[in-house]
Amino acid sequence: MKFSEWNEADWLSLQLYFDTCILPITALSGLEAPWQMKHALERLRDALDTVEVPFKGRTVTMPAVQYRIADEHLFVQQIAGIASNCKASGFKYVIAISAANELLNLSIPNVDLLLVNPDKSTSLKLVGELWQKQD
Amino acid sequence: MAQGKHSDEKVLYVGDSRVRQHKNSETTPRDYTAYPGKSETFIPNFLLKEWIVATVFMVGFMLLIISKPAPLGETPANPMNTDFIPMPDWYFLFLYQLLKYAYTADAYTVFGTVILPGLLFGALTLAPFLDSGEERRFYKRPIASSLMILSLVAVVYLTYVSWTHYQHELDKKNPGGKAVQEEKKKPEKKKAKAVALVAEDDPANKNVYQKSTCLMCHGTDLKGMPPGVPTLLGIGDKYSKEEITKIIKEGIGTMTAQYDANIAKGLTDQDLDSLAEWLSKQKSE
Amino acid sequence: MSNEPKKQKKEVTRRQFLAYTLGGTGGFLAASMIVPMVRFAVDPLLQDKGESEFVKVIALDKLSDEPVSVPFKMLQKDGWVEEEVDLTAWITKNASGQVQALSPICKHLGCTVNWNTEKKYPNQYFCPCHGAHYEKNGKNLAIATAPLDEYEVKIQDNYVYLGKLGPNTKVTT
Amino acid sequence: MLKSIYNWIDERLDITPLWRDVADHEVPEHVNPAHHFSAFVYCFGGLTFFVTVIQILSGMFLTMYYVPDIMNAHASVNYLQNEVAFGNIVRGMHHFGASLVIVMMFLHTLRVFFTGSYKAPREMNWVIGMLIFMVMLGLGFTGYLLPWDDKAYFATKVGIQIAASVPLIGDQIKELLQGGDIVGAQTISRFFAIHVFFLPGALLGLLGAHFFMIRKQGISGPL
Repeated sequence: MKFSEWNEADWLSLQLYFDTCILPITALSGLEAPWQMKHALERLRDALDTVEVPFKGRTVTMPAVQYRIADEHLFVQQIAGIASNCKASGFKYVIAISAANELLNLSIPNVDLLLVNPDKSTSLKLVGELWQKQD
Repeated sequence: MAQGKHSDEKVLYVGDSRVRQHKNSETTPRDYTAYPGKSETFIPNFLLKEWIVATVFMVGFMLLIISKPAPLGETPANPMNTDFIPMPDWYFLFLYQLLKYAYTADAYTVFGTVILPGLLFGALTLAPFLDSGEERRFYKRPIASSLMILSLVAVVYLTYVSWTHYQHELDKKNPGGKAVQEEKKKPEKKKAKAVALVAEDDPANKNVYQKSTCLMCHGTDLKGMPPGVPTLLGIGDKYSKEEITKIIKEGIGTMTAQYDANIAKGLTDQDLDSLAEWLSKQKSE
Repeated sequence: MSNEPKKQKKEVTRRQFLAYTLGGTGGFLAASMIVPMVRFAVDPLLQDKGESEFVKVIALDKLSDEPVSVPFKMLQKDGWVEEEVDLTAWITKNASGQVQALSPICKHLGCTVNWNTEKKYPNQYFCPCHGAHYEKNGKNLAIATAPLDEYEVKIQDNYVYLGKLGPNTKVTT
Repeated sequence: MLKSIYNWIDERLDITPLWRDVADHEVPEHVNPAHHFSAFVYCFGGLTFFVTVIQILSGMFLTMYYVPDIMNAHASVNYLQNEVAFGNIVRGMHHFGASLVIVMMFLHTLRVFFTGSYKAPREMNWVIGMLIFMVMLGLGFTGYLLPWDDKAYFATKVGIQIAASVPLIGDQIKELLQGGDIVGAQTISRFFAIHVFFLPGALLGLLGAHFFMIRKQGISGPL
């Protein structure tokens, strides 16, 4: 479910079922032309759909991290910080999803699974494995 | 007296005493025999003549409706649309035009909106009391008739001026007017038949196209963003493999050369060749 | 001798003739007004219903006893409100040729169930989110409180057509 | 069959005099186009009524599909005109009928004026006629907004601005017509109510009076 679909009462009663948080990363540099930004967001939405739809009952999608600071190391630290806060707030797993190919082989601490431009079958397999491994 | 139920005589009602029995009150029409000539009963004779006129009208009316569809704007009202020329319906044009003259605008608008129209409609409504003479023939009632003719001419003139001014403004806004609008509308009408993505799980698509720079503009599903960025679906109908390779190398129209950008991204010549091959297969079956 | 039949012919009086023509013109006027309006009003009855509700999805011979996941687009048209929805269905055809199309939406919290992906529950639908699992006909076995929903099925010249989504009909809880 | 039913009712309610009185009254020769064709001008009143009947009928049927709110108004008109069978015919009847009823009424007014038929004893009938004229213009004005496309919106905006320029009560009129401070959701539902209930109600009342007086006072004599 998306963060915007929750109210306090539902969250208190169903929180234990929703133990996975999805952190979308648009990773825009700001150099792109407006229509390219629109296009990047559309590709991010397609990537998110591969996880959000099949796992609607266990994942909560957070607002996206839109821009990427140039320094990669700092950027990774920023994402790791957000991920650890998500875990502190009650989520067991954090899945980061992006459509920017530059993040392909990044490893980010506190993020259990990083998916870049995933298609349906890979998402299904990887998320399934993630949950089975630690269930 | 009450009638037996089954007597076939018509039921006669007791007159209601409160209703004054008026024998021939003066308002009943004088028998038209007072006007010599051939009067005829209303139904069926005269009504038939009226309905014949109505039939002629009806045929014309239906022809008009069948030939001209009722106009409807393309989109719902857009209050922000500032360059739309507002025009009231045709029968209010004379009132609208009246406001555009020196002594009926700004300081004097009250003349244009209240006093003059008020006079016009007021006089018209009170006509029988203003022109209360016996005489009915219009040429024998010069004041009333001339006033009416004058206001008729004025109304027609105002409507005409307003309409031509509107047409003039329309032409100024988009020269060529109707003809241009028709052209603009025509191409969109025949929407391209939706062409399906061919060989979606072909390896060339998986590991070449998804990583190439083409993705940035033409999108993961090759739909692109018409009209600026063309769709690649059905591109095989337009270009052969060689032409596609040439376009990747040299670009076309607003698209710049993509060859070196893709090489920089780690794609090899062989990848680009298989990509061109795959794109040339994108045909609308 | 030849004028005998003429006399019997009923004479149409002038009044009758006028009455008939009056009826005729009146009829024409009324008809040309009312007919388009009545046709306009009864249009929902006469609108070709068929195609809007059922969607051709898959060939009958492609189905087997093993459930197949079939994606399809359903155009939901309600007057001028149109919505094209991307859906999928798990379709099985049992031995006697009966076709059942189940919705993959788990009845617990809405995840998408998959067929036979869990070693512990072979030949069953399994929901990756919280472990709910269902039998082949959609009967709920754990976590979920209701069986999987089912699409109306119509077979026409050996193609499967799917219609409205509704509660499961095959499961008798 | 019909005759026997009619007789059955007639015996009980004696309805024959009602329509017999209308049916049998003599129509003078000077209004009869068969005698001298210049008398066709006397048909405008009847034609106006005929087009009014068309307007009322087509209007009623249009309300089966039309939705008077700003989100759906244009979509519903677009739907009924293009998707529903004969939709464009019925809307065409209403749209062109509106203009034609104004034209016919105008010609009828001119005929009555130039033949001096408003002279005593028919003054009241003329005044009622003018009220009908204004009601018709009101119907035209409120009806024009309902399709809620650009043309309709801006025409109404202009119309209301003109109404607002009336001194003293101008702003109240504008507020009353708009149902708020802009031409928006309130305006369209208010105009719909005026167009479909209030003005037609007034129109039927006035037409009733108009016909009653014509029947009572008869057509004015020849010139």
